[in-house]
Amino acid sequence: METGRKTGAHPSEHAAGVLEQIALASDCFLLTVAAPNLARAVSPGQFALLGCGTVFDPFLRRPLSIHQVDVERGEVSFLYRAKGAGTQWLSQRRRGDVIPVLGPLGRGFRHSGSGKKGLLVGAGLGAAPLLFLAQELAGRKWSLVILLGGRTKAGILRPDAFERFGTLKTITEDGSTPKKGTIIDLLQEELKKGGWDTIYACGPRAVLKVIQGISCRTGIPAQISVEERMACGLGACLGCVCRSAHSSGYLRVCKEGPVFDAGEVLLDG
Amino acid sequence: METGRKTGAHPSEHAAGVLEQIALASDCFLLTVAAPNLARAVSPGQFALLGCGTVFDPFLRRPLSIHQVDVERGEVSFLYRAKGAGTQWLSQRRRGDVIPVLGPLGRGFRHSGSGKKGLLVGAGLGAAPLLFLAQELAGRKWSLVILLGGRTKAGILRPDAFERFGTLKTITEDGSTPKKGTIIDLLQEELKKGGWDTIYACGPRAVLKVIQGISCRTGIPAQISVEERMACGLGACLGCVCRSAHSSGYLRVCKEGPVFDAGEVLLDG
Amino acid sequence: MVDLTVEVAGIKMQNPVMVASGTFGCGEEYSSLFDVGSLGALVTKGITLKPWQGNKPPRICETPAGLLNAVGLQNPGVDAFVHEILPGMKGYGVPVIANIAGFTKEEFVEIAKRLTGTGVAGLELNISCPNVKAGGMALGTVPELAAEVVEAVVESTSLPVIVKLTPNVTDIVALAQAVTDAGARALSLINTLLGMAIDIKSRRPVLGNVMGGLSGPAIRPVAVRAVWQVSQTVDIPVIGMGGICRGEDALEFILAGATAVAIGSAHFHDPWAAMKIISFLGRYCEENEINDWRELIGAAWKNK
Amino acid sequence: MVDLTVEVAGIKMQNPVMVASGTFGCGEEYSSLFDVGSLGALVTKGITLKPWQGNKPPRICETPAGLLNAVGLQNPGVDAFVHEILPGMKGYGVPVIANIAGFTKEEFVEIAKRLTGTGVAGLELNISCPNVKAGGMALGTVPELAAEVVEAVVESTSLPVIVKLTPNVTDIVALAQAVTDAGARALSLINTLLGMAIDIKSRRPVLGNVMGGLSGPAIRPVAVRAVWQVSQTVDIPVIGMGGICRGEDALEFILAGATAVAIGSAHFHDPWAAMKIISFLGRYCEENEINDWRELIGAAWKNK
Ligand SMILES: Cc1cc2nc3c(=O)[nH]c(=O)nc-3n(C[C@H](O)[C@H](O)[C@H](O)COP(=O)(O)OP(=O)(O)OC[C@H]3O[C@@H](n4cnc5c(N)ncnc54)[C@H](O)[C@@H]3O)c2cc1C
Ligand SMILES: Cc1cc2nc3c(=O)[nH]c(=O)nc-3n(C[C@H](O)[C@H](O)[C@H](O)COP(=O)(O)OP(=O)(O)OC[C@H]3O[C@@H](n4cnc5c(N)ncnc54)[C@H](O)[C@@H]3O)c2cc1C
Ligand SMILES: Cc1cc2nc3c(=O)[nH]c(=O)nc-3n(C[C@H](O)[C@H](O)[C@H](O)COP(=O)(O)O)c2cc1C
Ligand SMILES: Cc1cc2nc3c(=O)[nH]c(=O)nc-3n(C[C@H](O)[C@H](O)[C@H](O)COP(=O)(O)O)c2cc1C
Ligand code: FES
Ligand code: FES
Repeated sequence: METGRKTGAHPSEHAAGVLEQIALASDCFLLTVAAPNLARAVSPGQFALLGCGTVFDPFLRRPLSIHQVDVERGEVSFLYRAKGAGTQWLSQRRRGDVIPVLGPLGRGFRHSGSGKKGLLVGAGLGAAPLLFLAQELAGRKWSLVILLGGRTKAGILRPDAFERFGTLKTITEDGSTPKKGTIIDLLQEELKKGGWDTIYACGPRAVLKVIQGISCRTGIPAQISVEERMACGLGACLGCVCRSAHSSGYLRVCKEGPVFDAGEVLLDG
Repeated sequence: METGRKTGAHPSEHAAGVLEQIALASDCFLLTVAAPNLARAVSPGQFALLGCGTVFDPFLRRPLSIHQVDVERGEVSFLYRAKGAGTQWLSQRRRGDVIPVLGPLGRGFRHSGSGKKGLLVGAGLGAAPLLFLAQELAGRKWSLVILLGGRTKAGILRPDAFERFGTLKTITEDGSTPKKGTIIDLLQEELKKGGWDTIYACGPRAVLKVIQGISCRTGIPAQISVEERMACGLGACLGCVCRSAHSSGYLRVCKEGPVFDAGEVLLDG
Repeated sequence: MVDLTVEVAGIKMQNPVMVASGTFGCGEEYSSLFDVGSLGALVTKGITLKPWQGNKPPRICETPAGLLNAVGLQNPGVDAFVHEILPGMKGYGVPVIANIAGFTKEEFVEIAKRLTGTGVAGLELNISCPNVKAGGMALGTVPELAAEVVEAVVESTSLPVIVKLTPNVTDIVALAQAVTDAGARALSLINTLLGMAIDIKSRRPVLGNVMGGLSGPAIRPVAVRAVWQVSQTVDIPVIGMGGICRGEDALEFILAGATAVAIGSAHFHDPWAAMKIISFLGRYCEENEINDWRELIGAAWKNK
Repeated sequence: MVDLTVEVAGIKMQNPVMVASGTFGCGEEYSSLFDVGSLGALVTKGITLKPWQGNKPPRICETPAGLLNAVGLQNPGVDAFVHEILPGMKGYGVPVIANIAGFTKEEFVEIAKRLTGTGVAGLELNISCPNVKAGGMALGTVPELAAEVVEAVVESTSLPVIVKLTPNVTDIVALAQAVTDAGARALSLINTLLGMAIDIKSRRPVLGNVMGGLSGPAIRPVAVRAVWQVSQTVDIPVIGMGGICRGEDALEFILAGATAVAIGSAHFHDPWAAMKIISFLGRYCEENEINDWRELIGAAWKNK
């Protein structure tokens, strides 16, 4: 039996009150909002669209993965980088401010059974959707190895939180962690050990492409969380597509994704 | 000798830190910012352009009259109504936020000599530029009667502050002050007493037009502060014009105004 | 409750608030958010004769107070539309208007024929999509060519024909006049403005298709102008669209001369935009004691 | 210091950042804010043969990420310009380009003649102002008419002639081609988009002139598209403008094919916009180790 999407988890609008905005290193923020209905409805790998700005610029909502959920306290957290105008606006929200949040959206990570062996691969901000997944899989007695990579040590996000759910291994490009190299180096090393049931990955396209290749060659099923520019987030505008590997057409990242089986999509446009 | 504009008071940009934002009744706010250079440079009747919003919507800066100045503390206050998107954004600024303020701009109120008798007429938000003027004239030993009108008592703005500089008389359309009627009723009554040297007025166009008529008929000089939609605020774009009474052309409200002699402009467009 | 009904091209609507083609999917996507059946009418994504893949991504690029899109008519083709999509859309109980796009006159006619008798309430001819290179644009910019297409479609179907015009022309009034004379029963104004954006990092166009269509509040003044100009010239109703986000915006279009409005990009900013606009119009009429809201249509040029 | 010099229509500029006609007064208005002499070039408000009052107010209306203006060529006429305004403008030591607007071909020629030999560095022919009803628009929308005017002006003056085009046309490339063939030395793209707004309180148009020109960031995608299309077609330089507010925007236009840029409405949002853009371009070249910034011109279509 495959799980991962709660039945009847229809998207809706949440006037989410900001509870906490923590500045992590390298322009990254951990934003926690009160959104009890969203907390209850959402599954790992799904995302939400956050309304940013006061009038019509920025105009589009920003898609952010659900990073962490506390159903009992009714809290949802996002882990994000303040990059452009929308996320910068977001990073300036303070306790008490209200953010319009549309969610849950999209198809999250799939997993079945319990007690399996999972490899979670997060490159940079790719860590964002993996914590919620780690929590859920750990709850189902999966044994997890979590690989996080960044350019610098500050780019390894939320290591303490991840360590609660599995074995954390990190690598940095500048060698500010014991291991120096790319996340792919770390992944190759780990794969050699064998015995993996599924790889779950999120990060830049280049990383996801390598993982597609690895999954294909090794036969280890992989799921990847893909990003594309979005307008509606609901599957209505056909704006966020990604080429399908099985047909000549396109798949909607906001509806058929953002989490795809590695073999489902072509990432070259 | 005519005074009223400090020499060399060139406009410049002030990154003005919000000190206080007080909500008065009926959507009106009293905003005080730290802007020592502006405080030093500005004269009554001049205005500033306040940048509102985070990105490009709202796009234009909002013109607001200088309401009050404390040169020693380096503080400037604005009295304004939160109406549309720009002023609403403004009303949400809190202590510590920074607002870009361009000023001083325009030609303020003119006055000469001392110990004269002045009649200040403020309809609604028209009170905004008059407090700074009252302070200055009172400092020159003018004896002032200040007329403030509003729809309701809550619309009579800052009565206590005005009372420090002259005799305050108020009127409301709904009779929530002892006197019921329009500011024009009050003005007519006061004019009967005679002996006025100058009328200074600010308020809706309809009120200013009546005052133009009164000034013309009675021969009492009047100065009116005029509003028009602005873009540059510097006299460069020719966007904010008002028909000249003396030529067939137009005058710029931001440069030749906003304070005009009552006979200088035609207010019918 | 205030009466907001209206008839456009013979299509009766419970209120004048429609959705704009291509922004509302099949309705289903929004049906978990609100009652899609409370809209004035649904308008489909552009339908072509054959299935069409659309353009390569990225297809979306945010711009100041708007967005560029280069979706490019991705759709399953008219037959799949009729069998797989239309039944669901009709289920909401409000008129479904089919937005159709042919690459030639003959294709327009063929699509129109296949939609006749299927239960769609009307056709909206998209002779103006900036994201299709194969002639779509030229068709919509030359009055004579546009009129030819409209005439051919009108002759081939019993359905009312609405024509959607592009603003990317020197003289939209001439175009409007030509297609009206050719038998259009209503006009939709406006489609997107042709635009593009370049990514300064990659130093290449952002959109996979290079150019795209600009929509959203940014273009509202251009759309209001088009509605104002055209509604004073033709005597068929105009459906106004282009950047309508709030009730006030919808009213602006109505005052400019629109008999109905369509909400497009606003859905991306606030998925409830159309619902809020419907409430606004009702409330506005009540508060201003307007008995027949249709008095407001074109009031800005009728009452001087 | 990075070398940002450039030559447009034979006019040497210390950097490619000009101001857009009508938004910068005589320069004097901004001279207390910053050193106007550090701009690439000054461009005047539109100059007519006779003094011109302009349109009745309101002349300005804010729109999402932009504004409508209907100033309508208020200016003291060419003779007063030459005697009263030009001397001050020349004082900043940077080229002064005169934006000129005739209501007929003959007027354009006459204005050009009166400006020849006065020290202006070039003429920018505004054949595209949407706020003038007396023919200005038609001139700028028909390639043959536009070419005729340009040819006549080119013959009557030794000054380099820059032609400013309107985006309110079906085919801006055809227009660009026609005026280039007629002798234009550079093109300015784009003038404002024709738009309007209605005040829902008064139920009347906001602008005294009813319609106006839309400018600001809202129109940037349309302007980038025009520069991209035209710069690939003609072999004279293009001056890009339309919503440029930040260094990144200026760079986007340069990558699209602009040899210089003009800053207009941005001044209303941030009076220091042009200064910040000049610094940005210098810094960008340094950081990216670009020796000759002109390599960036059209890079988005040159390097694929
Ligand atoms: C399903 C999904 C989940 C995501 N989860 C996260 C997350 O948890 N944490 C995080 O930091 N980032 C995440 N992203 C990326 C995030 O959406 C972008 O970084 C963000 O939208 C950029 O907005 P901005 O205002 O900073 O940038 P701007 O440059 O102002 O954005 C301009 C436009 O481009 C879009 N855009 C820019 N970059 C991206 C991108 N990488 N993906 C999609 N749209 C983009 C914006 O949404 C906006 O419409 C996710 C993206 C998707 C599609
Ligand atoms: C010289 C001058 C001094 C002013 N002083 C004050 C003051 O001290 N207190 C105060 O409350 N108001 C004052 N006003 C009016 C104030 O500028 C407007 O109320 C304000 O700009 C409205 O902005 P908004 O964001 O609320 O409205 P929006 O409706 O969002 O404004 C849209 C556009 O219209 C312009 N606009 C709207 N109303 C006016 C108006 N009455 N005058 C000029 N532009 C307008 C805005 O500036 C903006 O560009 C003054 C106006 C001028 C010209
Ligand atoms: C993502 C997207 C897809 C669109 N697809 C179509 C289409 O298929 N057919 C069509 O006629 N118009 C299409 N349009 C244009 C809209 O229907 C509408 O005319 C335009 O967006 C202006 O309205 P707006 O500013 O409210 O979005 C599309 C617009 C967007 C944003
Ligand atoms: C207030 C105002 C006045 C203008 N006057 C003129 C003019 O006299 N002549 C002209 O060719 N363009 C004029 N323009 C157009 C600008 O020069 C420029 O082409 C246009 O505004 C687009 O650039 P922007 O978005 O940076 O403002 C004017 C624009 C504005 C906003
Ligand atoms: S964002 Fe609209 S379909 Fe995905
Ligand atoms: S606002 Fe530009 S001239 Fe007054």
